[in-house]
Amino acid sequence: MKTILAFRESEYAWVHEKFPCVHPLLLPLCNKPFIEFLIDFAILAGSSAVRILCDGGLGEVERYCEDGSRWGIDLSYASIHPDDSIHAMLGKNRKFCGEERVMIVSGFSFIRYDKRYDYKSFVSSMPPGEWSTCPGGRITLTGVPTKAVPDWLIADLSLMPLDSMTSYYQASMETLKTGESRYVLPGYGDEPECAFGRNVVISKSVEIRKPVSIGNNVQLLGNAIIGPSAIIGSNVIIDRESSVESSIVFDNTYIGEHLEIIGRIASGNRLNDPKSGASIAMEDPHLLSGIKKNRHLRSLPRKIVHACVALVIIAAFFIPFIILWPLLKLGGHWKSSPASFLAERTDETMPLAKVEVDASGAAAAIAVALSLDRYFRLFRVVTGQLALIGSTPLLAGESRPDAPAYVPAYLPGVFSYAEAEEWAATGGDATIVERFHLAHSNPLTDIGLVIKAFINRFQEKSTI
Amino acid sequence: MTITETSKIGIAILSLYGTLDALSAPELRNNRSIIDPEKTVVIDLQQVDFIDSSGIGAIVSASRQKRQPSGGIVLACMNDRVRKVFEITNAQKLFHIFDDTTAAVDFASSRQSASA
Amino acid sequence: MNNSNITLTLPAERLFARVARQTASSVADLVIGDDRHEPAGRDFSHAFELAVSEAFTNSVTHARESATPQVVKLTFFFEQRQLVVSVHDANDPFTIETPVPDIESYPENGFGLLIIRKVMDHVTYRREGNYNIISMSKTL
Amino acid sequence: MNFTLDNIDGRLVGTARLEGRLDAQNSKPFQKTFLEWLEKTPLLVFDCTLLDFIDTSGLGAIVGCLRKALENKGDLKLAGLNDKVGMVFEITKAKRLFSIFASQADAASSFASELNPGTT
Repeated sequence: MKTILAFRESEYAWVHEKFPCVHPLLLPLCNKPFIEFLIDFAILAGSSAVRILCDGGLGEVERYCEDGSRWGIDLSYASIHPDDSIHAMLGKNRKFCGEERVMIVSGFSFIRYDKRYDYKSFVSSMPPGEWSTCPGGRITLTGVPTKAVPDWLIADLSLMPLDSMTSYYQASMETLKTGESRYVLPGYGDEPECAFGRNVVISKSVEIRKPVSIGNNVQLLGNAIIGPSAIIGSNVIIDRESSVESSIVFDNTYIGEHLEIIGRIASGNRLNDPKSGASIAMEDPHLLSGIKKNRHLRSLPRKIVHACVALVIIAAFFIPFIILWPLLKLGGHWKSSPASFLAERTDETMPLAKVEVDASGAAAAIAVALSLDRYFRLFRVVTGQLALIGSTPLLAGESRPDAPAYVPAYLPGVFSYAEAEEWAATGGDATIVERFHLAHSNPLTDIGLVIKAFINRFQEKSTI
Repeated sequence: MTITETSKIGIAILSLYGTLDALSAPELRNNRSIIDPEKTVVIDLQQVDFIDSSGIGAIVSASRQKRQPSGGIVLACMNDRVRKVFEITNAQKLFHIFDDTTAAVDFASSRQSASA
Repeated sequence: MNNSNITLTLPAERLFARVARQTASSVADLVIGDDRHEPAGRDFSHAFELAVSEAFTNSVTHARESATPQVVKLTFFFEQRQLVVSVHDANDPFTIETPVPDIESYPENGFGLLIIRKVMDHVTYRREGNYNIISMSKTL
Repeated sequence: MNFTLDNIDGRLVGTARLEGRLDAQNSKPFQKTFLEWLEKTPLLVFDCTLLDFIDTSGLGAIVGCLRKALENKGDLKLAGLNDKVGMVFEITKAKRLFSIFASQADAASSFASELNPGTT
């Protein structure tokens, strides 16, 4: 059997409008893109090949689904016209359909199925024609049945239109509640109604109330309350004292402190009310924001500001450096070893010496307090390879859970934003501070943060 | 590139072989069946191993030559490479695209008789 | 082919687009290695070939009439999983920020730079002296 | 911003119509203007029908206004929040601090109904 999944741009225009960052067919439903539910269903129904038809672009869908080998089927793509009937679609894909029975799922609608039923036998015994319909969607079969319908054969199935944010919200919540038993959902853990992705950092005081679904690289900070009925995507930060209940949070979203998200869909800096359809773009980074590479990060003015400040520091610390460095080097307290770090473009690496100053003795203590161990790196700011302040440079090849492959923002710096905050020394907390500043800082705040980092390092080291 | 032209129930079928680029595009542009505004043409792209923007441009302009731009040129048997370039340029929106030449000819002939 | 440069100087004529393209495709295949049999490898190679074809054709189309024959120079290099090609010509300066053509009006031209921008990861244009240099890269 | 005083059943209620945006740019001067209104009466209504946008500074300013009204033994009520502004109030928990009404008239008359009949 073969399956055709057919869509028209007009059916999912609302998704483009409300969630412009995601291709409508990849709209997340619970913790999986919408199209995957349909592919799963096609497979349960016994398809060996699936073709996705659309009158709009399918490039992103193709990049995500590729040739279907992930599911063990042949997946192909073709284009149709907005006014093509099912008959016309079959004509355009005559070779694909061949002599086999074809199931056509058309319309932007969600199939409520249950993986425990034997859809394969069902499909092969169904007469041709419409199987199930809903406003804007239908499942049709062509060809003749190959089996007689046994008396006992039943299969639970219904279609639900995804024609608005409201229906999308309902479908997501329904999938979250009935998900694991009915659908094929990714997620780890033995706990029912609780699906977690990789690398989820949960602070101690976080409260999680089932059912919840949480994606990869999610950070939940102190006293956050998640759920009941929270669907959280990947690369999400929920800041302190905030709660997310009966809500959907899309990938790459930052939810600020002390917020209460109840019955909402948050996508980047956009907050949506699925009931009224209202949608507001927050301009205020303290509320919601999209986590992505801050455009200022790579901007020339920022690089210039960083380079100038670096030059000032280089000049100011030249004398202590020129005195202390040879002294420490001779005494064997200054150890420098070559290493390779991930560059700003994370597919590149850069050589950068690792300096360790053995802080015994007054000279070494002063050197560390003045951050002289970072002195050489300042020159890299002038050449534009490093930021003055940014992320802690990551060693190339080091597998860290917060490695930039997972994180959309990474900017190696001489100082790290984490060092500018007292509370976030290492680990998950440091990452969150870095991510926050990488998303929100600008050249001017950077100068302030560099000074803070300096003072913090100074206080820390001079008290040892 | 070589163009093999056959005809079935009054529909011209142009089968293209090889590369459709800036060098070979004029050959398609100047083809008699392409220039004829009344003629419905099916272009079979199965054997096109490379197409670039000049090739897309030639097919789009062929369509503009026709009395009915949206139906005068019907495309058939796009391979993955060709389909990707159509997808990038969004030109697939302008055409009816079939995965089988016979089906494309059936469609073209129904179009032609409807407009005649 | 780490750290080695391949430079190709071709007459600015349409005929040579194929040489440019085949070189691009061979270089890409070399870099991909065994993955060229995988769909992702084939896509990489095709994208690279397409971009080089478009850039070369663009240079040829805008080549100036002059007594001395014009040339287009291509330089390929591979570094840190990134395949880079720069296309060098002596034409008038231009901008790569062209608008996306409106498909509904059946445009014949203007797809070239759109294709380049879509299939490559990074595209930069710079003017050095009397030369245009488009540099394009794609990460494996 | 326009400010009007109405006498509702013997109580002087001031209504300010907020317009456009209330954000970091204008929240300071707004708080100053508010003090002038507060001198006239501590019973105030912000009619937000024409308020399009509010951010954390704006929200902070309105909460500040409420605090001052309460200190003066009055109250500040909000009316006519559109969906967008309403959502900002909701997610920040600020909604709980205020009495919110659908219209300015409802808000203003609520001051009158709060009167204890025995004291006047």
